[in-house]
Amino acid sequence: MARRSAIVATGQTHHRSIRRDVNGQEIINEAVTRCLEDGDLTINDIDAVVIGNMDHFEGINYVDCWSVDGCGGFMKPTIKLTTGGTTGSTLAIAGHHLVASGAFEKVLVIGWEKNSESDTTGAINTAFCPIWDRPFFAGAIAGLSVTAQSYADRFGATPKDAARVAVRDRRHACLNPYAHLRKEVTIEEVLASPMLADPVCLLDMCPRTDGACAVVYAAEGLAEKMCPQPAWVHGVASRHMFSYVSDADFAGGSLFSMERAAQELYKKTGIKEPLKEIDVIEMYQPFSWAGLIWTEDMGLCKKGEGPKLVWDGVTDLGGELPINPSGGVVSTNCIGATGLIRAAEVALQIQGKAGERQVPDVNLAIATGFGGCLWTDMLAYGKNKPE
Amino acid sequence: MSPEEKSSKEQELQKEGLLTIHSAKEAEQPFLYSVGRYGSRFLEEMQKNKRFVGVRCPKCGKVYVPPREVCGPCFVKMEEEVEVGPRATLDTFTIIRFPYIDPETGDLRPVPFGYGFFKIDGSDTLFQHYFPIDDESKIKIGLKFEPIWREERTGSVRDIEQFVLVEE
Amino acid sequence: MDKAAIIGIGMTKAAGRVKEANYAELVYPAVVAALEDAGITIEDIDNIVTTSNDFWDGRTISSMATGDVSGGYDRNVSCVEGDGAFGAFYGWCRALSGHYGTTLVTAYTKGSESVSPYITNAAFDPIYVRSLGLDMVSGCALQARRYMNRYNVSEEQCAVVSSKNHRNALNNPNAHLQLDLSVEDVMGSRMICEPMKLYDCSPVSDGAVAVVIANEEKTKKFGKKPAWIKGVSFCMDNYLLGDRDLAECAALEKAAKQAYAAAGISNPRKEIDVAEVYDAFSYQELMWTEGLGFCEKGEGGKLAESGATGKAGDMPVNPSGGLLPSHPVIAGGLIRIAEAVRQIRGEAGDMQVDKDVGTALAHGVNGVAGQSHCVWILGKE
Amino acid sequence: MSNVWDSVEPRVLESRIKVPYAWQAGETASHFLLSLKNETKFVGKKCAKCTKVLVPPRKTCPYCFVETGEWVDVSDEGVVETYAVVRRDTGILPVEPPFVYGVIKLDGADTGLVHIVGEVKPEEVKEGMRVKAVFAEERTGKILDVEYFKPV
Repeated sequence: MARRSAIVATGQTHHRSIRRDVNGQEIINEAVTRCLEDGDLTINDIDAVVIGNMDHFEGINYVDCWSVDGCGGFMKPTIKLTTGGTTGSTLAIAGHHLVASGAFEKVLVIGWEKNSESDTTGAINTAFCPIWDRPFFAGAIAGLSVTAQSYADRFGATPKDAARVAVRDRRHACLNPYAHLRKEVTIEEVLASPMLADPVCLLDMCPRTDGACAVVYAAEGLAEKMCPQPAWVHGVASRHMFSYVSDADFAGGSLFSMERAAQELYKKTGIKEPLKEIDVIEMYQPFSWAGLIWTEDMGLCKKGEGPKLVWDGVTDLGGELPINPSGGVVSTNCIGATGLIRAAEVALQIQGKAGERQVPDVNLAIATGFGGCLWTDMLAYGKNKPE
Repeated sequence: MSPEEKSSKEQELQKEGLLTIHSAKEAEQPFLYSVGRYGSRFLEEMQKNKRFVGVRCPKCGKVYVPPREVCGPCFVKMEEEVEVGPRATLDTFTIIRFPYIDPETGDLRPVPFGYGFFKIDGSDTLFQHYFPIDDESKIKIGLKFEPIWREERTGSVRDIEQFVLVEE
Repeated sequence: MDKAAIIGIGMTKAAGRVKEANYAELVYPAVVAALEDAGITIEDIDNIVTTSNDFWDGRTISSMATGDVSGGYDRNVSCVEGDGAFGAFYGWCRALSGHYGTTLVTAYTKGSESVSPYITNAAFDPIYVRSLGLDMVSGCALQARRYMNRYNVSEEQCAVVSSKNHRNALNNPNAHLQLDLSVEDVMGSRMICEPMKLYDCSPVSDGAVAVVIANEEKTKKFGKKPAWIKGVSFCMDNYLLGDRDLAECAALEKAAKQAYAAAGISNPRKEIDVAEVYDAFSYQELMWTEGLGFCEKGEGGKLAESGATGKAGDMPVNPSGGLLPSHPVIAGGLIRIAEAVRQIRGEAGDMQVDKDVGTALAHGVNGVAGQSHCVWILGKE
Repeated sequence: MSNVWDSVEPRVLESRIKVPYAWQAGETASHFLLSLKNETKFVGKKCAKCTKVLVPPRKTCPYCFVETGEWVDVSDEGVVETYAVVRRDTGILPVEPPFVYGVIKLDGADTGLVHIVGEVKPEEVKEGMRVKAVFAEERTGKILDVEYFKPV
């Protein structure tokens, strides 16, 4: 019984660099409780729980089983999904499929991470092939920096162009009470911050965060009754196309998986002119440079024109197509939650509940996920029930 | 934070009623990762003959280095061995300047180091390795590099010390 | 739920150590076999669910290793972490979500690459439990003792299960251990963690499995020999062992009840013709047969002793041998599904049970001491 | 054509994952562990809804999914609910085998605590046996601040 589904409730923690007052299960519970409150629900209303994180950040095996006290999965169907950085978006896609299939009416989806509990780069390195990749790789920062280097080489984009993206997202974050880093920065400050891996500086990069996010998906027929404005799923697409870091063709820095996912998503949802038709994007953009490159890969502008799009203010709050009104990933990155926060944030935008970071009249919004071996997930949500 | 600072910080927090549970210092999970037949052949050729071998996809013609069994895009088994390199073109690179824990040792990895993706001549995939950074200004995408082999080779990617610029 | 079926299965021979293959090379033959079995090519697959576990694989984002060999390049793909039966559940949902028609589900573990107590110790709470050194074996031994004490189940009754399943495995060319074990052999094996002896415990194996799940339309198009999915349910109990009544399997009872309701089964003992259950330890098959309603609570031992769960019995359980002789951890539940499919098709060779199989049950478990259970009912019609 | 890949001696990379972890216990577990450390005392949390006393304590009741209420002191004595005798050395054990794990329900608690049962021959441990906590001399705020439980 293929049917439509929508996000009807969202909740997230106030994200911080370290939450000593709560353990893992308790930080999960905080997001779940807020989500249920948002939807005026109790745990008894929930048919199934989907949870995810990246195991080696906290060193807990069978996290679904461990999480019960916090996630509310006691005597319920509970399942875990993990795909690295894309975990959160993978979860958002799973929540939709579980409802769309007819298996469940209401599904609670949870992404979380306590990145303070390990060395983020050390743990990320374990994701990669121990024989070919792991001896050299230096985590996400390395993988992203080489992408930026390649892009800069091909199109002449500069660190200053990238810094403009960091400035945008960090300004947006000041409007989001949940964001981890809430401090405006200047282009000069970004450029003067310590070099992590050329050409990427500290303020170009996402932080590591303790946080959790939860959303509830409901089936059509029910969703309309549960909240005044459900955020309807219009389409989903995933491309997890590489198994080794060295498979990536960095030529030009383009994110091939995003090009392919965007093509599929636009085809499925009938989007022909993304810049005009999409009202807001929450992009899993883990560093500033991606805010240049991936706008191109999403087809918002031509190759090499990302910097112009950003400098023209098109992607600022108040611009034609705001990107990351929440402050995005450079302001908050609790990795297993990050992709789901993108989905929750666009749901808030569609519901008109985004407070100071609200974009006016959001009809169609995109959430993306990034992670793994340069992988992409994309989800389209809309105000109206899809055809 | 130094271990002393860390410990005094934790005593402070204990007074506030907040504990941190640490994994044992020596805690580790041992693994015996199988290299697989294709990868083993590559390591053997490096170790014995200082030679790079790859495998060519019978469908799309792409040459994979290191070799592997299946071409992902074509979903076919590959068998044709191809000798490649040893010279390589720098496809992209960075210089890692931030310290992080090497998950294999549990210790901080020394920085900075040059980290490059090399397209070995004749191959269509990239090969990661180190390069020297005594003169950073010389490093450019598209330049030719070659491997420096270790005298004592054990059958690991570390049998190559690093890739160095070919002085034309 | 709309109709869907399993239209293809593929398995590797499980072994103690497949040294010549990395993860990808282990999984690829299973995928090729499943596609061939379904009579389709990778082009007919429109989405993929891989199943893996970051700890067993020794890498976080374990799904990376087997993406290409599962046909994941440029296709919609996802990854469930946990037992393969749970991965297949998500694959089934995707096939019915309206987005896709055919899901390829893969699962594997190379137990030989890690040290299992280290891996399963990480399943225990790092704040309250982990430093005590528990692992899957000792955690399950606490459950075994509780269950055996409450219901007067004897070690001999557990040994009956182990002997039966090891001997069943002699008919299964894919099984890891091929041992002709008597009850006395099991009883005489060395004590690992009382009350469990060596042959009360499954080995940790290397193995891979793949299945193709299709919606009704695609099943009709491709499915030469579909096993229809009649009902699937899963359920999770509490986490800390001290929070649970370890002598009972409430989560399994609930999952079974829901799966039976979906499949229209009111008397499982009569209506289910064969069951493949997750017997990582011998006591578990007894507990699970009770939880699945094949007998009354506490009667699992007597059921096994009566011979009813034998290949020729009226309620055959694990004719493939189950996990006791062959346990590639994460693949365990998905192999149970694949074996149930073979029984339904009548293609189980020497493992084929004596009675006609119209309805088969398969079962997977996540976590320590059966914390989370997944129950599948498959049918010929 | 003979296949070069099949004739090769397969290699194995001996490696390890050695990422250090620092788990934040949070307010609830910290209070429990600090009570062990500073006062050699067990405390539990009582669920406001089902009134079960949870030891070890949780911020949320695992049964009712509501925030638990008051702290209650529980006894350092209790009953062995189930047990297992470890005979095989797994490399991660805190004491030499053979030894006994038990799930112990402390007097005043409604849930069991997993721990070690010591000062007893393994074959003499029985379900229902009464045991009492033996505290470590040096305590740092961890579950092994209780060395083991011994028969009363």
